[in-house]
Amino acid sequence: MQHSRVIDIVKENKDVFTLRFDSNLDASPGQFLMIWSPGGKEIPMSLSSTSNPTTITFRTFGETTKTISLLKTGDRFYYRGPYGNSYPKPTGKVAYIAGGTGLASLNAMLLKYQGDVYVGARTKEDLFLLRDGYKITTDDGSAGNKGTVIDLFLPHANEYDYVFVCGPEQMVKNLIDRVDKKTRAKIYISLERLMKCGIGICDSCSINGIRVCKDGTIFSMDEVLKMSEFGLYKRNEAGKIELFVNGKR
Amino acid sequence: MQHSRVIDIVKENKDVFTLRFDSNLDASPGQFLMIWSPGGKEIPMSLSSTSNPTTITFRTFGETTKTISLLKTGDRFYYRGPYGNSYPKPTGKVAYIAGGTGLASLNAMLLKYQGDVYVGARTKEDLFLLRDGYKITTDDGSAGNKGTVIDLFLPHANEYDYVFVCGPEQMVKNLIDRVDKKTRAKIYISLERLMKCGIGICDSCSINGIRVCKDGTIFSMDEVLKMSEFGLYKRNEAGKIELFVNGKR
Amino acid sequence: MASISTKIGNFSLENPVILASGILDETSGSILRALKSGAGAAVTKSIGMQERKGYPTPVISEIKTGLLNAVGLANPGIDNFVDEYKNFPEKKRTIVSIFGGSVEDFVTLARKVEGAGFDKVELNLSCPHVSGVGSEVGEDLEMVEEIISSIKTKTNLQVWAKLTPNVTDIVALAKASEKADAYVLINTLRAIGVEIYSRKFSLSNVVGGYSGPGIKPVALRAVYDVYKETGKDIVGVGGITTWEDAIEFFLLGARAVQVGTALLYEDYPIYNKISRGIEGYLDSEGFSKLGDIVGVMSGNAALQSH
Amino acid sequence: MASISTKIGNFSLENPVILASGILDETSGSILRALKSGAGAAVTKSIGMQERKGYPTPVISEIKTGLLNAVGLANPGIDNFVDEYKNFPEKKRTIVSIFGGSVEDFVTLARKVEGAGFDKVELNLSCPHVSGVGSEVGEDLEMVEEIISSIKTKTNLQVWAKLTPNVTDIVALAKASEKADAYVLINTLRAIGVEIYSRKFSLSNVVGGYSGPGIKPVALRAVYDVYKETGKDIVGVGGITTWEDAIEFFLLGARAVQVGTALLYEDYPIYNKISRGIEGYLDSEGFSKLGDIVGVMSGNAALQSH
Ligand SMILES: Cc1cc2nc3c(=O)[nH]c(=O)nc-3n(C[C@H](O)[C@H](O)[C@H](O)COP(=O)(O)OP(=O)(O)OC[C@H]3O[C@@H](n4cnc5c(N)ncnc54)[C@H](O)[C@@H]3O)c2cc1C
Ligand SMILES: Cc1cc2nc3c(=O)[nH]c(=O)nc-3n(C[C@H](O)[C@H](O)[C@H](O)COP(=O)(O)OP(=O)(O)OC[C@H]3O[C@@H](n4cnc5c(N)ncnc54)[C@H](O)[C@@H]3O)c2cc1C
Ligand SMILES: Cc1cc2nc3c(=O)[nH]c(=O)nc-3n(C[C@H](O)[C@H](O)[C@H](O)COP(=O)(O)O)c2cc1C
Ligand SMILES: Cc1cc2nc3c(=O)[nH]c(=O)nc-3n(C[C@H](O)[C@H](O)[C@H](O)COP(=O)(O)O)c2cc1C
Ligand code: FES
Ligand code: FES
Repeated sequence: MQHSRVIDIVKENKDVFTLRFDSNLDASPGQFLMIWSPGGKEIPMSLSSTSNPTTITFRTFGETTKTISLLKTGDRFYYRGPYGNSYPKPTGKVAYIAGGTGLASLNAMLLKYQGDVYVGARTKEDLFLLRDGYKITTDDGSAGNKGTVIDLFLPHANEYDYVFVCGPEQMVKNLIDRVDKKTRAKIYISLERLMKCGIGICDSCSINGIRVCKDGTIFSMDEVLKMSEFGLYKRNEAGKIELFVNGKR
Repeated sequence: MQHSRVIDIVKENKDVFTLRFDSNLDASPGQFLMIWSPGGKEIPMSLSSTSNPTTITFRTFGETTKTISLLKTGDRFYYRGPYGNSYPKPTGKVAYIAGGTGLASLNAMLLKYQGDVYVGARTKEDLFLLRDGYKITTDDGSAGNKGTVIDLFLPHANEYDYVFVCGPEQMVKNLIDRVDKKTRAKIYISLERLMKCGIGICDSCSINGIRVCKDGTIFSMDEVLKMSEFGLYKRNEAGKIELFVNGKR
Repeated sequence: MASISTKIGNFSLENPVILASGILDETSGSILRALKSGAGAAVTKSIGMQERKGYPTPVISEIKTGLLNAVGLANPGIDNFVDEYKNFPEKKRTIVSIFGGSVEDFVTLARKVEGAGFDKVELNLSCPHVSGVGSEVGEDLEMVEEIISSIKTKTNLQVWAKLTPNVTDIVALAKASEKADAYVLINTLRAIGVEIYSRKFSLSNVVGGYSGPGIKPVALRAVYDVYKETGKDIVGVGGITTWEDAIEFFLLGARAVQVGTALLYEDYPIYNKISRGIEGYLDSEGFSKLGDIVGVMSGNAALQSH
Repeated sequence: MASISTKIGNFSLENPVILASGILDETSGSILRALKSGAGAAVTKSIGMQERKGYPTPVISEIKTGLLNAVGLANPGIDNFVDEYKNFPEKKRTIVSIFGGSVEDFVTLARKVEGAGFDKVELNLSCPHVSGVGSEVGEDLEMVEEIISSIKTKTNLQVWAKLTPNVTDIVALAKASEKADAYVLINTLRAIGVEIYSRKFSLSNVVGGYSGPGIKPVALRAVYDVYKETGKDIVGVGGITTWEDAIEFFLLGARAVQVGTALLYEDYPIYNKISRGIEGYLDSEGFSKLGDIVGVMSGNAALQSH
């Protein structure tokens, strides 16, 4: 386990925080850390900036993210990594599609490669890390368009050379079900699954024998299309198959 | 344990052999190997040539040296090392003083740095690795001068800038007892003690807390003079002190 | 080219390199991937009676000489397992690892495994970090004996007994497991990891199992001791990361090896790498088949014939 | 600067880094050198009743994760030992390790050690590769108990009991050794090394003791288990090569550490390196003395006061 010192924590919205820490990590956009709250759990977290100072941006879900959000400047921040592959280097016209905290991971790319950013959130209060020009949708219409980010994006799919996607599995499923499979856009998707080890040996993150943590987390759309389990079911901490709400086996 | 292939074995005299083996050892003159006869013992052996093909030159004392002397071209030759320090690089006029198989270790130096060679042996038949110009003594006068190699050398001590010595402990003791301590010659001595590990952890080769295998095997005369145990007693395999025949405690 | 096929009990394998239990074998997809990548066979993660989440993270900790883990026997439970493997195409090359807290548990599990169409079980008598099962059962010689003889009487399964090295006398354990078709040696060493800056344990469960290169010398000793005393079929496991490591196990008496932690270092190509290495060794040393080197250093030739 | 002095039983040490038995301590000259190089104390090679040559070479084998050895308790015998140490100036900082095959042996050895002017013995109840002594004695709980109580009754020596990790239950061993002033945890793991080209064992004795980095996780577990159950003074040993390693042992309950195999990697400067590292850690973590961190991870604060 490594550790760095917290530089500061910025509150992005009601429950999203960005933690800057002093490290000399050699990481690329798309990679993640296993971060640790000593005495508590270890959880996966994407880097939202891979240059120094490195950052993570997270929503406080449970124990661990809450504990981490309470760290103060100078406190120790524990992690291991970086793990996973990274987004390929884009050329031409680029789009980013972010759902929920998926923007955290894409943000690290955005700091290096410009592009059109499509952001989806439940409500206005859930938005964070926004910059001018981002195309926004909310489920309730409290900011930007009302609807899903996929609806907003799809009509423009063919305008892009590279598309980078990070968000909830159902959002991604929605995209890959509907997008024209012959689109000229090269679509890369960062997947998220329950992770225990982060280093490719425990099998808890695997989809059809593909490990999200080590073979991914970033896959081309073609790779995702081959995963018959994708969008249908995931595994709980026991490795038991659990259907997504609107999934069927 | 490493191994190399035997290139050939040359019989130097009635019981001394030179084994050439194909290795890419990065060794310097004065260093030794722990050589192994599989299923048998492991024993220390100086390199008699440190360039490729590397060689060892040894007298067949017991089981292990006998077994090794029976190896054939192409057989595997097992060893670990090289271990120990090496002779310093000489300048000016150089002398070598060899007693018994001590010439093996000095031979590796002689291949790199010329000098006057003083060789002592019991009888003519014990001589080996001789070249033109070597100054020879034998105990029985059957070759060269009759007497000890130290007697032959001492009158010339002051002619040399560097003197390298390898031979039985009593020969070395004889030299350092009698040589003018103020001689301008820098005298370096390769010591030999019972060795079990060769890597400085078992303590079986130690003289006054100095490990022959790791702090040596090569010491300056000043270092040897500080070893109160030198020439007086050595240790057996149990670590028990055993006086040299004419030593006193 | 020398043959590297082998036989454990009545199970013939084309190659002797097997995926160890608990590493990349929680999902049927990963088992298939291991087999496709060149594993001769695969052992599943240990399956128990009930669904078990295992311990909270951190459940693994990488150290210089290997890996500490206390996953805590996370598993979906036998019924969910059977469900997932209904149409699984590689049942003959898959050994189902099971763990339980009683003879009845083990028998029930074994029957369900057999009912699901598998023909081999590995008994986890050795997990060092979950109470009431694993090595706590595995150290009770009478219970071990009863578990194995019950399974052998009540099913037609091949039974592999995986033993713990965390005992004074592994040979006594092996003798109690005599009715098994093969021994699997060894499971992890009981161990602890410490984080000095947070002053917390590396694993949420405090005590974990130690695997990887650092345990190989202990595993070799276990294989040697047990083979010498019993001459039975042994699957060697513990710290194998290279084909040279595998050869060491064969020379002492193992007929096959399992590889776990090394996947962390070399990933799926390791199976072929080790298999090709074994072939190369046999060829260059002048042996025509793997069996020629099994146990040659353990001086138990009479027992080697198969 | 934080204080790194410590106390084991009634023995106060200026620094807690001790030379382990069997490594560079066969000769009095080397013991002195270790102490001069910065070791807080030194343990001698284990001494028995009679002169013993030990096993033929090879007696050591370097492996990736540490060292295998089967030196075979080579030692000059107690009388030659006493003779060599007649005028030895550091008797108070030297702990004499002794081994024997019976209670009488141990008592005789202890008396001779005391007669020679030493005041501490370490009992080798744990050497894993010599029959009739070492761990064969150390696994016999009643004998261990009798050895220790006899020495404690018949001498005024401080007694350190060095235990073997090669058992099912090291806590039971510790409890049998309760009358000792301190535990030394652990001795080497029983292990084997194989040379695949010659198909011979790495050590002439076949079975040897495994030391160095690879055994640290097992040693930490032993210290943790024994400290939690007994709260007694513990000297941690096994795989310590850095000051960070030493801190791990302190946090779990060790009051001092021994360093053996690491001499192979770092030689004599290691003592100062580890001592300075411990000081640096205490300073930067805001502790004023070593005692402040001893056992803090083992939740046994009541037992920590000394
Ligand atoms: C590769 C990877 C990268 C990630 N990157 C980020 C990131 O950059 N920013 C970020 O905020 N999160 C990210 N996550 C998700 C993050 O790991 C989880 O939010 C975190 O594990 C929650 O931990 P916790 O201990 O706070 O909550 P827990 O105590 O574990 O859970 C609290 C509640 O939240 C629910 N919950 C936990 N995780 C999720 C989730 N992912 N989605 C919905 N509900 C959840 C649980 O079911 C539970 O009910 C990433 C996950 C992965 C696999
Ligand atoms: C650093 C070092 C370098 C060495 N280099 C060489 C070398 O280049 N050439 C060489 O021939 N030897 C060399 N030796 C000595 C060599 O190691 C021994 O001759 C060898 O150990 C004998 O092994 P063995 O198994 O054949 O004999 P053993 O079976 O061990 O002994 C047979 C008999 O020979 C006696 N004996 C063993 N060694 C010696 C000795 N050194 N002197 C006198 N009697 C002995 C034994 O006491 C015994 O009676 C070196 C020793 C050291 C420490
Ligand atoms: C993460 C992990 C999980 C494991 N889970 C199990 C298990 O469920 N059942 C079991 O019998 N062994 C389990 N083991 C032990 C391995 O099967 C194997 O015996 C051990 O790791 C030694 O082999 P290795 O050094 O090749 O990993 C596990 C090991 C690891 C590292
Ligand atoms: C070469 C060698 C010889 C040893 N001899 C002894 C011995 O005589 N008595 C003893 O109690 N322990 C002996 N040990 C064990 C060490 O004292 C120590 O317990 C063990 O090596 C673990 O510590 P380390 O990893 O720091 O070496 C020996 C260890 C080695 C490597
Ligand atoms: S999280 Fe363990 S394999 Fe991916
Ligand atoms: S031979 Fe072991 S210390 Fe020199």
